[in-house]
Amino acid sequence: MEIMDFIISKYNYWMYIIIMMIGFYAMIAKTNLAKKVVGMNIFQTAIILFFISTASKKGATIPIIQHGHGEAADIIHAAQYMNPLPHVLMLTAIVVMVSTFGVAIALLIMIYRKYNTLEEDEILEILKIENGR
Amino acid sequence: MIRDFEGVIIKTVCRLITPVIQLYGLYVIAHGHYSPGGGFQGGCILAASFILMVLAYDIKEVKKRMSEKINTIFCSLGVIIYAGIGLLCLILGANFLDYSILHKILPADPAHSRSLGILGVEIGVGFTVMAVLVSIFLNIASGGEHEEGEER
Amino acid sequence: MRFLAFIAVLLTTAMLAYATLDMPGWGDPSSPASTHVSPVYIQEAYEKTATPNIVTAVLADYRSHDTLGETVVIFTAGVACMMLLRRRK
Amino acid sequence: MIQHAPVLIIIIPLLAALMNLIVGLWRKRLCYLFTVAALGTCVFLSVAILDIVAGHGTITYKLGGWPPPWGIAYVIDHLNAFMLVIVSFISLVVAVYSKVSIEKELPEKIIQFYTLFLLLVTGLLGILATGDVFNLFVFLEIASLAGYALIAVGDDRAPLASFNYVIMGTIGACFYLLGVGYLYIATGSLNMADLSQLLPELYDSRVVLGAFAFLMVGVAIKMAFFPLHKWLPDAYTHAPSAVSAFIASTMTKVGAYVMIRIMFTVFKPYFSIEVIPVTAILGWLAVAAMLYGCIRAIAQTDVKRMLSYIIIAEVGYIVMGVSVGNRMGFTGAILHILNDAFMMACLFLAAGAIEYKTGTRNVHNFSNLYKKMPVTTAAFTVGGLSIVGIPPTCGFFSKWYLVLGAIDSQQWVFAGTLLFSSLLMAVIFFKVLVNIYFGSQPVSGAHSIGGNGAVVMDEAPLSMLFPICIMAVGILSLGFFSGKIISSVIQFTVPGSF
Repeated sequence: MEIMDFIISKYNYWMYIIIMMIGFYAMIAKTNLAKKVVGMNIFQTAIILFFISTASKKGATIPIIQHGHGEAADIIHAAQYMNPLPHVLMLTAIVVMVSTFGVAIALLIMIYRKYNTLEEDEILEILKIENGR
Repeated sequence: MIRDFEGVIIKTVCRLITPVIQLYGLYVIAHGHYSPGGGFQGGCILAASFILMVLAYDIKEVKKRMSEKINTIFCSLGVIIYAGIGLLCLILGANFLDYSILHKILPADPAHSRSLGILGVEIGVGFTVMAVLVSIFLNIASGGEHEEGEER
Repeated sequence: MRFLAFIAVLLTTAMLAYATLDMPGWGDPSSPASTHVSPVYIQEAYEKTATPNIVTAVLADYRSHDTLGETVVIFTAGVACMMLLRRRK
Repeated sequence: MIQHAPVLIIIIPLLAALMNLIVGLWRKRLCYLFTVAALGTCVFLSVAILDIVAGHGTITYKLGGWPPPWGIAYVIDHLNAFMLVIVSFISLVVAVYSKVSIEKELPEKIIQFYTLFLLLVTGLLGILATGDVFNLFVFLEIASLAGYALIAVGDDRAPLASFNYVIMGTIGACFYLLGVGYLYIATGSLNMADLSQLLPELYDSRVVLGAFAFLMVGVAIKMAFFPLHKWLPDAYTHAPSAVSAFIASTMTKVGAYVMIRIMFTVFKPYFSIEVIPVTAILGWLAVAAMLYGCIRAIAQTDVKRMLSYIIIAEVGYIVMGVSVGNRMGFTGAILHILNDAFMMACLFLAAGAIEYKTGTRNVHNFSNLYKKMPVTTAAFTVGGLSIVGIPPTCGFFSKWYLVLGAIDSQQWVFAGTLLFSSLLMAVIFFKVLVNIYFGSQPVSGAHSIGGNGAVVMDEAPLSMLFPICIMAVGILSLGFFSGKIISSVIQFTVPGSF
């Protein structure tokens, strides 16, 4: 049963590794540029999942303190609430992800205007012909 | 694309729902202290209302309500509010972004002036996120030409 | 190319998985991440910032410089898209 | 007010960027003035910071007034302060230079160009000033995003080159973020000083090992270290000339700074040198980088692409100096960061001015160019000689220290490769210089208006010429003052255990 406990306590990391590697493979192996961008998104999302999974504590609730109106809160135990820091970091990372995605899409539009295709090998063909001239 | 009678339904629903979405966006920004939410989330919701209008009407119609100049100013304004609050703290004598010093000019104790400072920067973040997401959407959707739809 | 990519992916996976073996289990309340810095946020945040939502308090006060950076990142993306795509006729 | 200098140096270019966008709607010309004024202030502040650090030691600036492991702190020691001066000074020089070239290359995008340029500077300065690993990631992304966009507005091929840079750069940033995540899981902290105290107990943990590996790979991608350099030549070749001058001279150096910071501040030197043999691996890769960069550079005809390959070799030099793990080598590496920033800026600025006037980047078309552009070609010559390592220029001194460092630690192959690659660089540059001064073909471009085949002197405009001259004079004077720079700043940056 120890092995089961081990797997249960670690499987979240392994799941995110699988998702991340799907994205990573798409980024470096796919020849369609749009698919690369999609892979980039998957990769970053997996990192976000990973960070969020480190925030959890068994038996804890979301990090919003129970409070009355205007009164001080009761004594707060750190074990009652989840770790807020990974959430904060990931809010920042989500924004970074959105921004990178926007710029990448803008670049894709520029590339499409120029070559009328998003397939990397076709673009390389066109470049070869240009170089030959 | 859209036939006329469908257009009428979509436009009417959009007209009805847009103010509600915007109000909800403002609520999410302002209520970030007490519930999940905050500047980025609220800004996204506000931007969604404009994007809905682009989908239901067209780009020209939206640009009549929020011109490119205004949008550009909003982009900067949000970050200026954020950095400005930081600089205000610096001028009042504390470190950059140390909101507790704001109790000198606000009617609140240091803890509550921190709370108000947080609200201030969240509003700044909301402005920037809204304006930037709308601007990115318009640029990407129209390939940078902003010419969809006819002049009215 | 595909083959090289596959090798790279396998290597990365191996490295990532190898490192997970020493990680604290999921939801472990005694992991370093839950005991070193974060308890102070949970205990102090409401008292010092009068904000019940600790995520907001940490986001916009304790680590407010990160959030300033975040806002600048999205501003940069906006200006970048404007510069790359906007054409006037 | 001066105690707030560490944060003001980030905020002033940021505010100038924001104002640029608003003011630009109304008056385009003010953008240039704003940019130059803001960057001038930055140079002043960075010198003031260096002065304070040299006098009083490390500055810690608590943002938001929160004590470090909980809040974010800026920690500025000799290394940071030194790098801040380099980056802000070069940004000012390139900003002055950019006026004419940008008006020619991007007439419709001046406002956005200056906004993004200032944001790029903000990002780089933020990376240098911060003492928090996650904050560093945020600023890294600001700098990278601005860099992607600025590169993409270059010539025809630029969008594709920039897209490849986006993909590679994002992989690098993601790996860095993963490394930060692993460190966070292992220790629960994000502050560099705090991490360096917590980590020694965990040096046998697999999580820390993984974190170190991912941080290193991520940074290596960002600084274009040898097997991960693929994006660099294309990106730097096709960018607008002012942009490639700035990015080429500072971006890779900031990457090298981050690598040094991780190896010797976040982790203790004995971890990077003894616990796992990362310095040995880096050293051999650096050897490969030097040879690869030089050999590929020989074959290039496009001057900017040639210089881009040389950057790969220069990154190899810096990493080699760090990896030999002794005082001499480290001093050489830090001095080479400074010198290389100046040399690359000088060469790229000169190449940009030549392209501005003759419309060509092909070195075969440079014959007899000295008749047409004497000052620019003189600056190009100084830069080239410095890269080769001819004594009065600064390049000689850093290579001298690097060779001494390699010999000190008995790494004969490193020393030999360094000398051999200098020889290869000599071949590269003498080929170009001979063509410039003794070329057989007539001068190309819009010329020979003077009748009788005599070439009229047709220099670049003064706003371009002045920065180029500053850089060339800088290279020579850095050579003269290198002893003083080492004794007053660089010797304090060497980690204590060396």
